[in-house]
Amino acid sequence: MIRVQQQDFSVEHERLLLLRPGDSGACVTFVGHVRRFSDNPQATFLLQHYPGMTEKVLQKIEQQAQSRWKLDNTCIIHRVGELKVGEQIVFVGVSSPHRAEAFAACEFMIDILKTEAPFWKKEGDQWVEARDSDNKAAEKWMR
Amino acid sequence: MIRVQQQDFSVEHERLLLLRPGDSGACVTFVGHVRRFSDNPQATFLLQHYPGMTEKVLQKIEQQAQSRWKLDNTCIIHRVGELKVGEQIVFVGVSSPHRAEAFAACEFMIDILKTEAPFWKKEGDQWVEARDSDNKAAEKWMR
Amino acid sequence: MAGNTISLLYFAKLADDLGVTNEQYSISEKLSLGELKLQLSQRGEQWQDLKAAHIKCALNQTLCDDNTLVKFGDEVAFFPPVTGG
Amino acid sequence: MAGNTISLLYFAKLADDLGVTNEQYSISEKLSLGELKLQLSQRGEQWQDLKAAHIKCALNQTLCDDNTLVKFGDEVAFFPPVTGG
Repeated sequence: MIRVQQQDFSVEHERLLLLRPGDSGACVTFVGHVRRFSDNPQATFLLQHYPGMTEKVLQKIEQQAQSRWKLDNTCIIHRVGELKVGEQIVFVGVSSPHRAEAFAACEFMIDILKTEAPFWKKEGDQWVEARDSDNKAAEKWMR
Repeated sequence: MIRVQQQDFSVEHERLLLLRPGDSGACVTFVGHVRRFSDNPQATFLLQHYPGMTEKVLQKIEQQAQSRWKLDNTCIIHRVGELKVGEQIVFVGVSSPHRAEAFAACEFMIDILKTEAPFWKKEGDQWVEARDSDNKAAEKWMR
Repeated sequence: MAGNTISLLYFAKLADDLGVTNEQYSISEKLSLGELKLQLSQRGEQWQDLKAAHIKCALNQTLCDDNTLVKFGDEVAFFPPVTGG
Repeated sequence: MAGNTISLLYFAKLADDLGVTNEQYSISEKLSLGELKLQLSQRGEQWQDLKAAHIKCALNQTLCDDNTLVKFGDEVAFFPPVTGG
């Protein structure tokens, strides 16, 4: 399940939806938060995206994870619009029979999202520059 | 923070305690659940432990993770006693500035817990046998 | 007129620099994405950015390269490297 | 008596097989864990298990090997490979 939305989300609600009681032995979640980027507490943080393409890319990422590992359920939620420091930006959750698959799939999904999903962050007046460490993180899944 | 307890825990409560708003850009959690092990829905699942040693080992695992990666906070909670299918057994949570550290530390802590913390599972009449895949998972952190 | 136009979209810093987020653009016939970039880059100095290696292109919401053919009704997006998550 | 005893603990399947979870055990002087195992294994067939390679020992709640010395007042635990998490 993927969602792109302005409003906040409940991590616990989404996490519980992932579980198949009796089957899911493992549930791994990742939540990304807005970090402090300025001394000005009023500084705004903006997430722009490419509507339509975003959803396509997130769906593809989910399908790739599900075909690569034995998983019960997966979920990606990404917020857009104005956010404040500390707020939740993104949720990636995976349930699976065993933990190794859940960890791998969860990290895979956020790593690929970071380099392929058309979102762009603006901190105050500054568009955030892409980080080489994100490209390296994504590349490790291609080996 | 580590805890060994009979009662259930709130994942969301524990997760929120991990976050340092503005600093923590990433929060990764693992929750382990009781899988179905019998056709008998009344079958009991028991977790025995070695009181005292358990806490020592969990604290050492936390310290090792904190010295190995740059983390904001860590938490390990493990339940003991009788549990039902689907119930939460264990929580491992990590917050950190960046996600790679949070993923690595979270997986490290549960992998080492699985091979070093003195807990033993009994499914119905059967004590669960140690899995070689758990030893392999722990060994990958020694390389 | 709609019959021989394509939609152009620009995002993030690129949109700010060019001062436009979307437009309808007339083409006389099928052309490659590389040719389209060449045409647009002749609009002025800022538009040279479109040819920069780090600027990505999507045709109908799928990443593509300069050899891809663009035809009437297509949606072409230009954007800098993504930074979500 | 407490002055020359040690505490022995047994867990999980090992405790079930031996029919005991804990006991006070008298020793005449310091001995190695290997020597302690040898003494206990003479109690009967089931007790041979203590010498099995997969059975782990903890001295005062820290894993240790057969060379470790055990002294009055120590807590020695025997258990099978752990299976928590």
